[in-house]
Amino acid sequence: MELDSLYQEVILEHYKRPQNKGLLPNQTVQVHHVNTSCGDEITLNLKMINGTIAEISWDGVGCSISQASTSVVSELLKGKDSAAALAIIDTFQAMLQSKGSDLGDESVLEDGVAFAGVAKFPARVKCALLGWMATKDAISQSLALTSNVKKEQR
Amino acid sequence: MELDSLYQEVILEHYKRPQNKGLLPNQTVQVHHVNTSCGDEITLNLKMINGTIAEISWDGVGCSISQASTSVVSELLKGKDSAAALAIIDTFQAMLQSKGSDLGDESVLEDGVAFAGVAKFPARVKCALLGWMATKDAISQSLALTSNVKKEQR
Amino acid sequence: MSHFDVSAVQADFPILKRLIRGNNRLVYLDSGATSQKPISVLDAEREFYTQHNAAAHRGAHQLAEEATEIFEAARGKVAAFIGAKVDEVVFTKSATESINLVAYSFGNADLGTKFHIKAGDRIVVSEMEHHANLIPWQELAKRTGAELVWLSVTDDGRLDLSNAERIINAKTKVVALTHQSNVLGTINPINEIAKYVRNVGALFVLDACQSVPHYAVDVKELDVDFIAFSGHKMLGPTGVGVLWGKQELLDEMPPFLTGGSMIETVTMESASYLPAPKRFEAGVPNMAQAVGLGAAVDYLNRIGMEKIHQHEVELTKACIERLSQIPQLKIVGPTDMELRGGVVSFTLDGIHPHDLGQALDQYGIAVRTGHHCAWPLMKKYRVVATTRASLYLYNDLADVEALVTGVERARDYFLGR
Amino acid sequence: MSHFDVSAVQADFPILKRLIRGNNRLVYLDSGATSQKPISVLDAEREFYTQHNAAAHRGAHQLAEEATEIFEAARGKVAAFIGAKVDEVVFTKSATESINLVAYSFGNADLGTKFHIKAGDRIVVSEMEHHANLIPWQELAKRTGAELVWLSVTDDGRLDLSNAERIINAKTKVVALTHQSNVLGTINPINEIAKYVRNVGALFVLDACQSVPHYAVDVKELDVDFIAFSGHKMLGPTGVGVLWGKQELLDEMPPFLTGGSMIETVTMESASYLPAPKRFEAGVPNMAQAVGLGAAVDYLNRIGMEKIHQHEVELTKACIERLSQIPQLKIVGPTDMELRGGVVSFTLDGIHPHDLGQALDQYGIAVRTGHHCAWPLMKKYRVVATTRASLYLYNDLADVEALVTGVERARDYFLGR
Ligand SMILES: Cc1ncc(COP(=O)(O)O)c(C=O)c1O
Ligand SMILES: Cc1ncc(COP(=O)(O)O)c(C=O)c1O
Repeated sequence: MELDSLYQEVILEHYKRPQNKGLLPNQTVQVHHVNTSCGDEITLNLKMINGTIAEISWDGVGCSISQASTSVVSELLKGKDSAAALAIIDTFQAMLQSKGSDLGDESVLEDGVAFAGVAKFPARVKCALLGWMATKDAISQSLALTSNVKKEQR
Repeated sequence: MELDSLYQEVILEHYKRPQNKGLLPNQTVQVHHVNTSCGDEITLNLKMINGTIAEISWDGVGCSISQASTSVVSELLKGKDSAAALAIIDTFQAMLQSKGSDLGDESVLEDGVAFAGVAKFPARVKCALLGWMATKDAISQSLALTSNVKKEQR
Repeated sequence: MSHFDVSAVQADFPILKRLIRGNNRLVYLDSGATSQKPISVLDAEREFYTQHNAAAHRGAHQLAEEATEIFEAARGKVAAFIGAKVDEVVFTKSATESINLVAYSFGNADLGTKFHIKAGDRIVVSEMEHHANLIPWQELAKRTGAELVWLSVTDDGRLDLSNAERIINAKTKVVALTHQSNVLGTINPINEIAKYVRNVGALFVLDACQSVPHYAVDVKELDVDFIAFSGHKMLGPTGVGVLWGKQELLDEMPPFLTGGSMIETVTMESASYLPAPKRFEAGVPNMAQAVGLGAAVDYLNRIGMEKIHQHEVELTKACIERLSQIPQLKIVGPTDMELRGGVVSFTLDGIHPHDLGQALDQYGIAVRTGHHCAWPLMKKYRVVATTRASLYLYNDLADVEALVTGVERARDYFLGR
Repeated sequence: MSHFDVSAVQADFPILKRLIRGNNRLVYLDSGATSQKPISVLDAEREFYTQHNAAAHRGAHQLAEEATEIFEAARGKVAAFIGAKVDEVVFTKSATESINLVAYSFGNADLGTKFHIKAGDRIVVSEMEHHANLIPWQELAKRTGAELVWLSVTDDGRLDLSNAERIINAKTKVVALTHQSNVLGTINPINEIAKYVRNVGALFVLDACQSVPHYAVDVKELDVDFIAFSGHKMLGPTGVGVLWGKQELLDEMPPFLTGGSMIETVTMESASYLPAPKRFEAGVPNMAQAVGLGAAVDYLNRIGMEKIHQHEVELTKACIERLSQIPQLKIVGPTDMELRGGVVSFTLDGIHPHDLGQALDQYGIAVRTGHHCAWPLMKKYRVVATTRASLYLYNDLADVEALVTGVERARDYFLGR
């Protein structure tokens, strides 16, 4: 049944027990993203140490897809450096925009491949991307911060 | 042929030899009317003496229908008092808006009945009415003038 | 439930034969967003295009004459439908344009005219407005320096009129309200509110998007100055809306869109404008859509607005009763049928509306989920979003049953695992 | 004359089989006002309504998904047709709305932004503008205190660029011009004029109503900032127009119509807006009409814009040659085919265009008579009105012959008696 192809067990697991939910202090960057078509909101704290993602914590309201996918990204990118993290996000985004032709590389996306089925439901793609786009935004902002600091030091 | 039912001989006669064309001085009221959908324009001078139409003269550019019908009204209403003139104008207007069911009363409208055929061409009704509506407007204005004068005299 | 033959009505709407997500019958419960169209509306548009298409009001040839006549006949039908004079009906592209038209026209009005809005003036809306009847007024307030103030909603989904006299005060120039909430289903007591509006001499703009399609609305009985509604929510084509306004107001208001067919004279420097409705219909109009809307009005009249309303009231009653039996379900909006239309919003504990809507879709049931373009109302009720079922003449009790069963199945799917 | 099979094209347009005023074949020479529609456009609209109708961008159910996809695919087709990026294509209700959108958006712009217009600024138009590209600028000038200035036309119907550098001066913020005159047929040298516009850093708005339907227009080649055109003049439905704008401009411009589906967040006090194109598409969009326009673009592409243009050039040439043989007839506009489209205006000594048009209609020939929404141009050429024949892909030499014969018959009818 198609509903199961969308709501994979892994997704419902993350939805019921979201990882890294609850904002942690001392973030490098905080971002707030909204899904303008449904009203779902997310606040995400990113902590970078020496160019590496030390911590992603988040809070917000949303559907199972957006909550679960934020949980997944917050786990997956921990310990990755910015470049690697951005590359993974791009891979995820490509999978979701493939309309179902790209099933995702589990060695890269891990639990993220569970969202491959979302690509067949265009109205839900934004849900699955909400946390990932917030993370991407946060990483970009932290990079901008670092380069500003560097510029000031020069 | 239907074209002849529109362009009656009488109409083409008036078009070629329009009556009262060329503005005469000493008017009681001057009005300027425009057919907004085609750009035809008419200026009309009305001279009232003791509540009676002494003179209608006019100038302007327009199609055969509007020129001929202005020629007709300028002849027809000469010597009539305001009330009678307005009643005749209403009769003419009713004929034109009848979509062809009202063929007009020749004893009232005289040459004006030649325009009965115009009623079947909705886009041309405005042409046939241009001079008549200008005359109606001029009569109303002259009545307003008179009643103002009367008020002032009281 | 025998106000009219619903299955005969259903047969007029080809889309209802579609199968959804495999092999499910389409249960269309999203007419509040847009309604489906009967064949007669599509045929009217096609006949216009294949027999009479030409630029109305712009040509003297036979097709142009016919196009003009058919287009104006559609205006006549719409006017009769709402009890208006024919020249009071302005065709726009949508209710959204209709409301913006009024707001921009007011913004264009010269100082000293009754439409002019300035700093110190007040514009009143409500917390239950659709964005289309909120943001244009926010923007007008911003442009003019006027103050935007609003009536609140009560916990049970009604307009709070306890402080209406303080809100609608002497400074108030415009009151813009919805006739029926597209989220709560609440029908507002317009005649009662009109008294406050008249007391202070303000202009009253009514968003009739959710009322005109569903029950008889007569502008002579409503004591308002303008009403706005959309064709696509009342069996008509997309791309056509209506603004009704009192003739003496429309004729005095400055134009909004300017261009061809709305002018009296034009020089390089300036232009003067025709009276309404032409003044507000610049350009070659949406003729086929207006004609389609005329056919939609014919269709609604053939069934009868009173019967349609009775039918919807009974369905809605059943819908609310049956849904209320689901323990985890909460209705957002009035639960009695007093001053209430056929829109039922609800939340389900532990299941986000997006997920619920997705599951329902899987069973063939089309509902709307989200903020319904009434975001401030969501915040007021402290919900992210709701699920909304909206009913129309082609729905029946089987549709209501399908919804209830669907909600239960979805609940078990998400909460049972 | 074998660029494509014209009779096969004619067979796609059911209205061409109509008989006029009794038993005359319809000779439709009024495509400049509105074009006829091929069956494929009508079928595309019908298929949308009977299979996929739902509110695009507003639902998660299957129909809403399909409606969104089909609507956005239509945007893609239009974008490809004019060489634009997909997000640069805004669906409006008409070219008139498109131009008003730009003028109002500029009027809404904050001081200090590049769109803000103020007293002392200059807006430049031309004497050959359609009212739709003149009055919105008059009104904007009036609202902002800016000065409206114009380029003249020469006696042979060309834009007079001899003083362009003085007219388009450093104060100039906007230049709004027509690509092709709807009266004269003149095609303006846009790239040449763009140099003047770029020199002073002004924004360039092009009215492409009479060009996009008739020959290949690529926005990357035209050095302009905005183009506006209407669907109904290019085989599409009524009720849909297009505004193209450079992405970086559209994304910075303030919105025009406000309401649903164009917002980012909304509170009672204020709203923030999505990027283009959504920013400019408030409300449930004219979905079926956009889809119909997509099908029209498919149709035009199937024939090929280059071939359509060649066909029209040959017909126009024949039309001008044959008409010029009538001694009483004067062409208003260029008589050579250099930078000239398929619109032929003329006057006939001693016969008013209304009378001529009426007679032609009696013979089944549909032409436009009047000021063609270009009243200042009429005054310039000291004519009350003209008769205009406008050609399109479904016209053929027989239509041109019918026109010429018709004009001669009409002349004899009025002048012979
Ligand atoms: C050159 C030109 N500009 C603008 C328009 C206005 O187009 P519409 O009436 O479709 O908005 C027209 C057609 O009427 C036109 O020919
Ligand atoms: C109450 C209400 N007002 C305004 C609108 C806007 O209508 P449209 O999008 O057709 O312009 C809607 C529908 O979306 C509505 O439900």
